[in-house]
Amino acid sequence: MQVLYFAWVRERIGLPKECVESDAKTVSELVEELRSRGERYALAFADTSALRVAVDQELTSFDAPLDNAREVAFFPPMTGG
Amino acid sequence: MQVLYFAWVRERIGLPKECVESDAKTVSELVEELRSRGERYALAFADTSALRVAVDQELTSFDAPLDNAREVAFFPPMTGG
Amino acid sequence: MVVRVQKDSFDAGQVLNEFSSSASGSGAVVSFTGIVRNVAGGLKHMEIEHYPAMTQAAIEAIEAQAVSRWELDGCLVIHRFGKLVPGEQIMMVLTAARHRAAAFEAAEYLMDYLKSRAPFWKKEVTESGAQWVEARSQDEEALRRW
Amino acid sequence: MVVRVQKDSFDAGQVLNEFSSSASGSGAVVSFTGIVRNVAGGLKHMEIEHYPAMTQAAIEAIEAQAVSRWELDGCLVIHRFGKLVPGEQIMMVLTAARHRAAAFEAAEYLMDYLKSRAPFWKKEVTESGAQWVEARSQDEEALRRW
Repeated sequence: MQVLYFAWVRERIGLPKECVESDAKTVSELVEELRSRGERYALAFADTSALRVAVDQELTSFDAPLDNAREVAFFPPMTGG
Repeated sequence: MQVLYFAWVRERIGLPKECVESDAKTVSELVEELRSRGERYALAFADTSALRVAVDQELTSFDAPLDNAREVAFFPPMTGG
Repeated sequence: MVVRVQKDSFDAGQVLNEFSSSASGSGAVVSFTGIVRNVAGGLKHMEIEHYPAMTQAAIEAIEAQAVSRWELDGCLVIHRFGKLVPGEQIMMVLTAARHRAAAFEAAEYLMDYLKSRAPFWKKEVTESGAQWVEARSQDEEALRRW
Repeated sequence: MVVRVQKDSFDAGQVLNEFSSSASGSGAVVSFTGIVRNVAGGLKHMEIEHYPAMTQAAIEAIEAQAVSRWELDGCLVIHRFGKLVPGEQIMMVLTAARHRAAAFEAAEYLMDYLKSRAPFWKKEVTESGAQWVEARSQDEEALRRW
């Protein structure tokens, strides 16, 4: 699947998106796998309560199933308007 | 004092303003005097709950004193905006 | 705090742009434009009567209340009188503030008070005759929230 | 129901006039314009990042909610991304309805949801560095009233 990062999540991880092979069943499981990729990831995902997630462009929660998700995006709370 | 009429009050009475000599102490006393001027006035002032009054260009109530008022205006509830 | 009571039409877009430019430093600008709607039976035109000696001061007093309740960087009211046809703009309220809540609340406050406390009266002229618009009880009730 | 997500600036006054013309029959048009404010320390510019694949659909979903809750004759959202300097317009929301209450409420609803549910992130660049704007707790709380 494609994993996208925005705002300071993108900056901490150091890239805007990447292709990730994963058998994670939920967003949380995917986060666990990403954390193990190294310090930058561990730092970016240190506190998921400060993060938001969208699966296939729909806002959802960290316990959401991934099913056949093609795109998962992580970002801080939005500050539009 | 000058007495002004607006909207349907003006139309019922048939004039926009007139000079009135009166010793009325309150707006209500002035209304009583005006009612006695004839059918048009009696009709216009039949139900004061349907009317609003301004004394010297300030909205007020029918029991307000007239003191040395120079201008009293009667009109229906406003419909601006 | 500006009030314009006028017979002539105005360009709402131009008013908005000029207002926004003058309220520099604001993060939020809210505008309300009131437009003559058609009515059942077909409106030929609307006539707006007002009380010239009182109108300007009455609107200024409403604006002063708004300015005392919210931190505004600017506030403008335009209200027309005379003969207006459907589609024409009757009036406009603009507010500017640092944040959106103040700008929205002040604009609604101004509208609520203009509706029921500024000395204007509307008359609708249709094919079948003319009649004065009656004040709506909701408009009086709207004042209670402030 | 129109959504424009764009890098380019826009003329708020022209947008308002075109919107009002297209929403004929409405008695009430409300507009909100968001403007880049200066900040303590001096803002050089602001950078707005967004999630292109999601933004349009997310705003359309917010508009659809507004349209289902209020009887609107029209609704338009413009939101910019990229680099903006103080005084520039970031975004605009417009609503048209028969009566003012619906137009005001729908505009506030749209703003509240755009603030916290549309995928935009603001970064402020000052002389002393750059930092991401943090979401305000009031903005999250504002959603509870709906």
